[in-house]
Amino acid sequence: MTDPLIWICFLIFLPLVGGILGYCFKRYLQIVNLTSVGFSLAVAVLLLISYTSPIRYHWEWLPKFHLSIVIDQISLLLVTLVLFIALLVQFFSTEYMRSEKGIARFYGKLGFFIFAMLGLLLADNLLLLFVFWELVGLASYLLIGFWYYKDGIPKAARIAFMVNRVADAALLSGILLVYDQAQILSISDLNGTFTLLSSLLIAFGAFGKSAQLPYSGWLTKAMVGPTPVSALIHAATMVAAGVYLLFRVAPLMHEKAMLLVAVIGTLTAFYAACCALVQFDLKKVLAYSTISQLGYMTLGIGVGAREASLFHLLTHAFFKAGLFLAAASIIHFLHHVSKQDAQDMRYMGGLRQKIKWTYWSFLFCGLALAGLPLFSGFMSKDGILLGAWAFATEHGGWAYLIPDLGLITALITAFYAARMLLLVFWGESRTVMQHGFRESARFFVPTLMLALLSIWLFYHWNPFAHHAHFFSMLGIKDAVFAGGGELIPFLATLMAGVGTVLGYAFFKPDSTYAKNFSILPIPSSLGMNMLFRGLALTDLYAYLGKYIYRFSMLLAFIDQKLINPLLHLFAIGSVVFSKVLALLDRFLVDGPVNFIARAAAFLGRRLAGLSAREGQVQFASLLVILILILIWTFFF
Amino acid sequence: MMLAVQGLVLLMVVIGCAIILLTKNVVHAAYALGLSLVGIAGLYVFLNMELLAVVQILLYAGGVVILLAFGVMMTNRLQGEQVVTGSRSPFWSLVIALATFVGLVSLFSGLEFTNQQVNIESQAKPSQLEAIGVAFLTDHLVAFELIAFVLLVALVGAAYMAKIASDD
Amino acid sequence: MQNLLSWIFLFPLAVAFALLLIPSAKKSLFRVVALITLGAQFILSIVLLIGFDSSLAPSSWKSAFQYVVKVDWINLSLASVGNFKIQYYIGVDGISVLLVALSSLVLFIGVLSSWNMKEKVKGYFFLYLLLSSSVVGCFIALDFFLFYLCFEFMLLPMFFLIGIWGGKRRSYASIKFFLYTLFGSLFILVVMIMLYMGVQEEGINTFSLAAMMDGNYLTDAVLNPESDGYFLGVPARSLAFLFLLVGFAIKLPAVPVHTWLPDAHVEAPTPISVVLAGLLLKVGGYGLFRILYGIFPDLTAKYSGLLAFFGVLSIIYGGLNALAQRDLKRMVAYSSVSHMGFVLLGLASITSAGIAGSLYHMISHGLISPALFLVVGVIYDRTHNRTMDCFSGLAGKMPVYTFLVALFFFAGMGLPTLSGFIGELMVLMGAFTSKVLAKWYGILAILGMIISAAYFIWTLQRVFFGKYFVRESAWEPHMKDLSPRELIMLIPLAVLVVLFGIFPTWILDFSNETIEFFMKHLSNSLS
Amino acid sequence: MIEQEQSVFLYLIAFLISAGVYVILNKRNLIFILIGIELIVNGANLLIAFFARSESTSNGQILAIFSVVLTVCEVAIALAILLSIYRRRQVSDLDQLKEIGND
Amino acid sequence: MKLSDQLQGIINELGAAGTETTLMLGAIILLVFGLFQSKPIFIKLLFAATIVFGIYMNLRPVESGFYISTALYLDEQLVYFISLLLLGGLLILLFPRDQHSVEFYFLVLSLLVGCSFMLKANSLLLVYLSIELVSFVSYILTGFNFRKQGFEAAIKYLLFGTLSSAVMLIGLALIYGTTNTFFLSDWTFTLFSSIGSQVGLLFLCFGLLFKIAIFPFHVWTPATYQAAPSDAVALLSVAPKLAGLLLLRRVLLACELTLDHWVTEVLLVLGVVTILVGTFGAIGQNNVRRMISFGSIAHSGFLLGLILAPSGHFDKEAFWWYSAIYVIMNIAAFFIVDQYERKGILLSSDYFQSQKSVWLGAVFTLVLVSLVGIPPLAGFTAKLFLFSSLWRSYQVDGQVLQAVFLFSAVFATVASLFFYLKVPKNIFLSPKAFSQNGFADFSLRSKFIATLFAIILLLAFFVPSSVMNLQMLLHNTHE
Repeated sequence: MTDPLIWICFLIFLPLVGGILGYCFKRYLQIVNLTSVGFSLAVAVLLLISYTSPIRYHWEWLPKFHLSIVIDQISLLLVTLVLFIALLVQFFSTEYMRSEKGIARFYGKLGFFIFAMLGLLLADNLLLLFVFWELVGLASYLLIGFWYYKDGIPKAARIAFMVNRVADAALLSGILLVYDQAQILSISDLNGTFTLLSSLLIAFGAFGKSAQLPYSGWLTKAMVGPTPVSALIHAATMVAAGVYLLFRVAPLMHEKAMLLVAVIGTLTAFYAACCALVQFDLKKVLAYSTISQLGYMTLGIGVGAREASLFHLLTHAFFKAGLFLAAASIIHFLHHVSKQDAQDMRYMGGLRQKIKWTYWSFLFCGLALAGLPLFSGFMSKDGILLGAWAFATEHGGWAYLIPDLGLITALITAFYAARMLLLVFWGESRTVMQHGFRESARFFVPTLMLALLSIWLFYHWNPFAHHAHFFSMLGIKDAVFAGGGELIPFLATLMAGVGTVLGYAFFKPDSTYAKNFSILPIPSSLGMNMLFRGLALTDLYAYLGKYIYRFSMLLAFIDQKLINPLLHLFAIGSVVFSKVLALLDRFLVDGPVNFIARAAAFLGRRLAGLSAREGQVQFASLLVILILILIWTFFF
Repeated sequence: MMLAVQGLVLLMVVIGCAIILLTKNVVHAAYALGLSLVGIAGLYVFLNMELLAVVQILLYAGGVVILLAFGVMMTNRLQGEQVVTGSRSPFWSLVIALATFVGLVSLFSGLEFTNQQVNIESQAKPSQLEAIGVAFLTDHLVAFELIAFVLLVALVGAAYMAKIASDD
Repeated sequence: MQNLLSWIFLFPLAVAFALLLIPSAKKSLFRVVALITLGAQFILSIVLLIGFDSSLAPSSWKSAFQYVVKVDWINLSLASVGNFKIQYYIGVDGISVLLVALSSLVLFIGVLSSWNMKEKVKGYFFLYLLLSSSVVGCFIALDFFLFYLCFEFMLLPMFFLIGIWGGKRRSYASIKFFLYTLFGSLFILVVMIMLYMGVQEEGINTFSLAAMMDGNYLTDAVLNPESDGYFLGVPARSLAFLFLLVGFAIKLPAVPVHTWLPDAHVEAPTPISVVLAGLLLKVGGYGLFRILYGIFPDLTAKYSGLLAFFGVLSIIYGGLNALAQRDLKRMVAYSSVSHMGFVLLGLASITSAGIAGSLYHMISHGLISPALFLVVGVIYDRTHNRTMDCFSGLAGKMPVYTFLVALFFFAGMGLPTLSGFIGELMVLMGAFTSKVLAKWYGILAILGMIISAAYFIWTLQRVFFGKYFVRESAWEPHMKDLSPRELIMLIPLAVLVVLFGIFPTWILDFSNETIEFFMKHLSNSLS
Repeated sequence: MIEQEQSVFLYLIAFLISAGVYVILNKRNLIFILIGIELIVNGANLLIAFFARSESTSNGQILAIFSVVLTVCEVAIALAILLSIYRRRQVSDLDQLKEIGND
Repeated sequence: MKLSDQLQGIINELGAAGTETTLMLGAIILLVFGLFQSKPIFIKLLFAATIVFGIYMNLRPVESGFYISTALYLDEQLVYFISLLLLGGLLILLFPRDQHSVEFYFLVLSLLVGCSFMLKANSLLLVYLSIELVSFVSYILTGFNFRKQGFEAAIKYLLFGTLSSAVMLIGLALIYGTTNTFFLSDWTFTLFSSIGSQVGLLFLCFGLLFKIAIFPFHVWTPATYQAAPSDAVALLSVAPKLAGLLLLRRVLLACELTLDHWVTEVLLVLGVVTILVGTFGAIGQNNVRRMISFGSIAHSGFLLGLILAPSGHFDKEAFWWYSAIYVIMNIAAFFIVDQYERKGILLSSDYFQSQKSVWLGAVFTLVLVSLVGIPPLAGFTAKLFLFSSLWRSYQVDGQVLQAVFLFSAVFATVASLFFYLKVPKNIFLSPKAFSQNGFADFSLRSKFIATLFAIILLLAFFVPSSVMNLQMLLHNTHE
């Protein structure tokens, strides 16, 4: 191995450099970008293949504070994944974004995102991880807000960013608490257990990026961005960052915090699956399904099946990216042929014939999502459920709810996957097509590649094998198989199968639902409506934001009307005092008399019947004499 | 006899003051002041300070009262107005004056006199004038020089002011 | 070389008086002269930085400074007070050398920003150069009297610069500024006298800050830490500490006494806002470093809770207020309040990370806030309006401008790889690892980071994104992207903000040894 | 006798001074006020004389004499000013003088 | 002792009153000269020559001690102060005058005579006499512009002053009667053990406080300063004040009062109240002269604080500094105010009319800022010395009132910014545009003189030893 720095540079900086160069030389935009990412990918693959031992590099960043980067097998694997999907997405975008004005900007931002994501994966130091964590968030913000001039988009980007920011704050607090506890932040050097507080804060930081409850609302908002971006960032890579972080720190986390992680993961998986069930917007369905799948991964880490989660991360990245790219194709197609609101499933239907390649890839990926055997999704989900089962048997009692809910979610997942598939591709088209359309190879080649990667064979020859096999195949030694018997694979298959069948029964082209689908209103019953709005989380954020804003208005009011005057009390007091003195001054030397003299004058009028005018020297003399008398009485 | 004269002189002072206190007429007040001042001069005599008494009569009773009378004439009389003045707040003035009186009396009653045992005979020194004259040129030479200058200043100032006043 | 500091300090002053000789009619000459002067000052301060030996590990404050010039200035014999000795005593250590460099940069950019000044140019540049000298003087003075002189002398030029060239309510704002600062500085004056009466150097009462920091107290001095002096029944040292705290907190400004700042900023012309935010606030922070912590190290632990409380209060209160503002400049002003809270918090932590973080934050805020005021100035120049509601979607019309605005906004909210992050991070590291502070302070301060993101991002959304719109059609022809002059001002700041965000050691290396010694100084007197 | 004489003297002095105070406070005419002040000065003079009666040196007497002389000067100046005022304003009541002040 | 020896001794010591004699003679010559020759330049020259000669006489080396039958006291410090006052008298020649009446210069010289006798007086008689002389001259000078306002102020001043001097006379009588002494030099602390003597002392102090313009004896100040001619005010605001302060200092020193004696406590409290009244009284004023006069009341309070130091800790140098700077600042301020008044600008709200005359405005600002006490102007050094001295006093004595004094002084310094800034605010920051038609710029001469004052104030800050060495300088010119 030569100097690791060179590899790191290649790995991390090349995409960024590509993005910037592309922005500067717009003529060679695509070539530069694709080449740089491709080259980077090649390096990653090379490194992965020739992997012997972790490469570690560290440098002093702040005085007496070192940052470190570790290239080990897992990070390399994920780096490869990210670069691969990124390459596909970039390729896809060459067509998809072709007519956009800001395509150079788009590629620049994308390059920046890839850079940040790679950094995040390679960072060994929690603080460095946080740095890239934030950068990834920024990139996400920038990409969501790509169409900044359109109504609503900047706002959605802001919400996504702010929700992430809140989580980041928790993460930073957690990291700094760890720093206070251990004096180091390098994950590979850390040992022992974090305190509960810091574990919780880190967990809540991770939830943010991985869109777990209560943060999950931002991911649906993020769907306003360009769809390839959604494929890369909001399906495959960035949202997995939280899971990745949890994966890295899981051995150090406090036990109770892990329990919470498991519970939150389960709940998120379940709720998001339910939400996905009632959506009309294709991207929203995918978004909720992403949330749900991330919930699975979180669950897996929580119950201790962290390798399984990582495996699910891997497989999910492929099939979900595939789904998104396919969705992008659909949207592009619809947009092209009808200029309709291109994301609403109520305008789709019957696309099977129109865009065949897309259909097939969508189908494969969808089945992987549904968790049917022979597809990657099944393998990884199986591992997680196995882990959960083992966890439940260990803890007993209520802990069984976790695998149970996981299984139910699997059913729902299959159900909505079927719904999506059927409503989009089967039956009759619900839109009038005005223009002809030919599928572009630039669209379906990447999609198809991802779809192929959802087939079991790429991971293990045995379709029922789970993550342990895959990892041991890669030579990752410490992957531990969490035993759970044969019950779980069976139940999982059953659930997925039942879900699919039920889905078909419900949403087959001639079912009542499918027939009325095009005029289906937004569900009005409270429960369904809440599901449709994703538990109204975004409204919750909005309320929160509104009240914070109101509070800030109140503070500003206080600042203007209260603090300012309070501090001006000095000024006002002295002005008042000076006015009093000025009045006194008048009594003394100039004009009207002061209180005593006025009283005297009044009495004088009464007694003498004359109009008494005010005195000046008199008053002064009076004052002197009064003071003499006062001094007199005071001292003697 | 001595006591009777003393009482008379005291009465002069008090009556003069009383008139000043009670009258509204400025001219009357000026004359009453003259009466008081002459009475005070008499008191000086009793204290064996003849020079002071003379100065008092000459300058004060003579000078000040006449000046005041002139002042009254020149200001109020010119218009043919009444030479009376209003009072402002007799009650409060009285209260404060009484307080002053009480304060001064209590102050005086607390005084310790360092020279109490001096007998009356020693007061009757004949060479008082001479002693004062010597003091003017020795102990108080500077003061003597200065008061001459002060008089000059007062003269020049008053005259100039009056001149300017009557010029326009 | 030895007189380099004096050149940096006094050259603008000399030029200022030379300016008076130029007839007022030659308007464009003044700015050229000012530019050359401050450019020279900037170059000299770069030379200063290069020549600065950052590896010098001092053993006492007396030996901690470089480029020292120590000349007797005033030597009066006052019978009862003793010899009244004031020295022209200047020098820099790792803390001040950075602030000097920052000052000369910001002042230089300030001249560029006042390039289009049209009214009363002569007076303007005269006052501006005076201000330059006194700001630099504050950072290099090692004699308390000299420091106080510069500290106070900033007021007059500033008063007029805001008052004559300011906005509508300028007279109110300038007087408020003047009064507040004078109020605070008189507290400092009292402490200065107390110290002067108690500290000796070579047997003579002295104003030397180094001697004060080294603690050369007279044995019977009220302020001698060993003698437990009382003043009006209050421990004298505590009282002096609190006086200084009030004095510098007003300048900083910390929250309950911050209200002069928004007004001063809103009314001041752009270049003056730049200098005000970039440098004058730092003088307050520097005072906390050098004087409050330098001279009263034994009390820092006792009052760290207080400092941290006001620091956190400033962070959150300032942030929330910024959120509520509609005027861009006001928002930036309140964000300054919020940021300065971090300086307080970092100092309160009494850890080397926290203290270095405070310093770093001052430097980085010294780059970011001028930039923010400059970008607000850009829009104000074009439209004479700064209300957020009047604009929307500027990104389309002015992409470069928007890019820079976004960069500085992100720097302001403490995004990693930009300099604002490092300062905040180090302060937070300090706050979290502090032995004297509860963890809540750090966590609350992190809440402040959320708030800062909220108002910056929201502003970005409202003003720069969305559909293009400006309220008055008359502005339309002016809505052009940045001119070369504006680019020359902004790009160096942007580059530095990024560089310092990535390579913090470039700055921290200068001050490492000093801060080490500072910490030793603190911990010695605390134990 | 001496005791009695002393106390009578002191009562008289107190009376003169408080009478002066009363006049100053109560009357409005400028000349009246001057008269009041004269009463106080006379009280003070009498006090000096009283103290000086038994002293071997003549310091007290000289002080009293000087004070008389100075009072005369004072009155002269006062009347000159009064005259000037009267020439211009035709008033001699203090209350009617209120030209100066803060406006 | 034989009379002839005594006279011989007096003749030998007559030089101790040389300055005053010179001034008096000069005054009389001036008066006589004025009968024949009334060209202003001659009068001015004669006036200046008298003062210069007075200074020359004054600065002959002296030994501190009592002269001329112990009527006068002299030491080096007093001599310098007398020179300072005389210099102040010389400075009023810079003021433009409309009427060059001989009497004015005669009166100014008389005032200086009175002040220098106040400084030197040792016998009660001379104390009384010199104060009265100063008072008489002040009354007359107040009315010396022969306007209604002037007479009005003069008569008020006179009535109030006469009353104060009557009170002081009672005080002198009480002291004389109870201590049986006639010279300050005979006083000891034990003499002042009786209540009568202490009250007498207080009454005597009241007479002096009237001259210094300390609350509640300050009431004459605003009216007088407002109505009197500028040059007269410039002198009246410094000379009697400093003379009164130094005399008060000597009185307190003579009777050896400690700081916790009730008389000193009363004085301290009055000092604090004066500072506050002066400062806050000024805030409400619109007329610039009244404003500055209130400011000078506050300055009286500050100076009183310097005087009331614990025994043995009187800060002579600090007092000298403050006085010297105060003289320059005040004369400069009234000079500039006079320039504005000649353009018809009396009220601070009218100062915006002069917004084009930047130069004088800037100089005025410097002078005012010096009055506030902000570096880099000499007023700051004065304040610094004041605060140092107060702190020192507090440290020595632990007297709480000293601390209160210190804080009110600091507080008043801030508050004084309020009103002193009004003028620059109106000149420079006023939004009102003023048509420049009809507003001619100030004469070069007035600008030059004002600038000179400002430069002195700046120089005195940067080279403070210059003020200290002024003493030495004056000394050396003699030899």
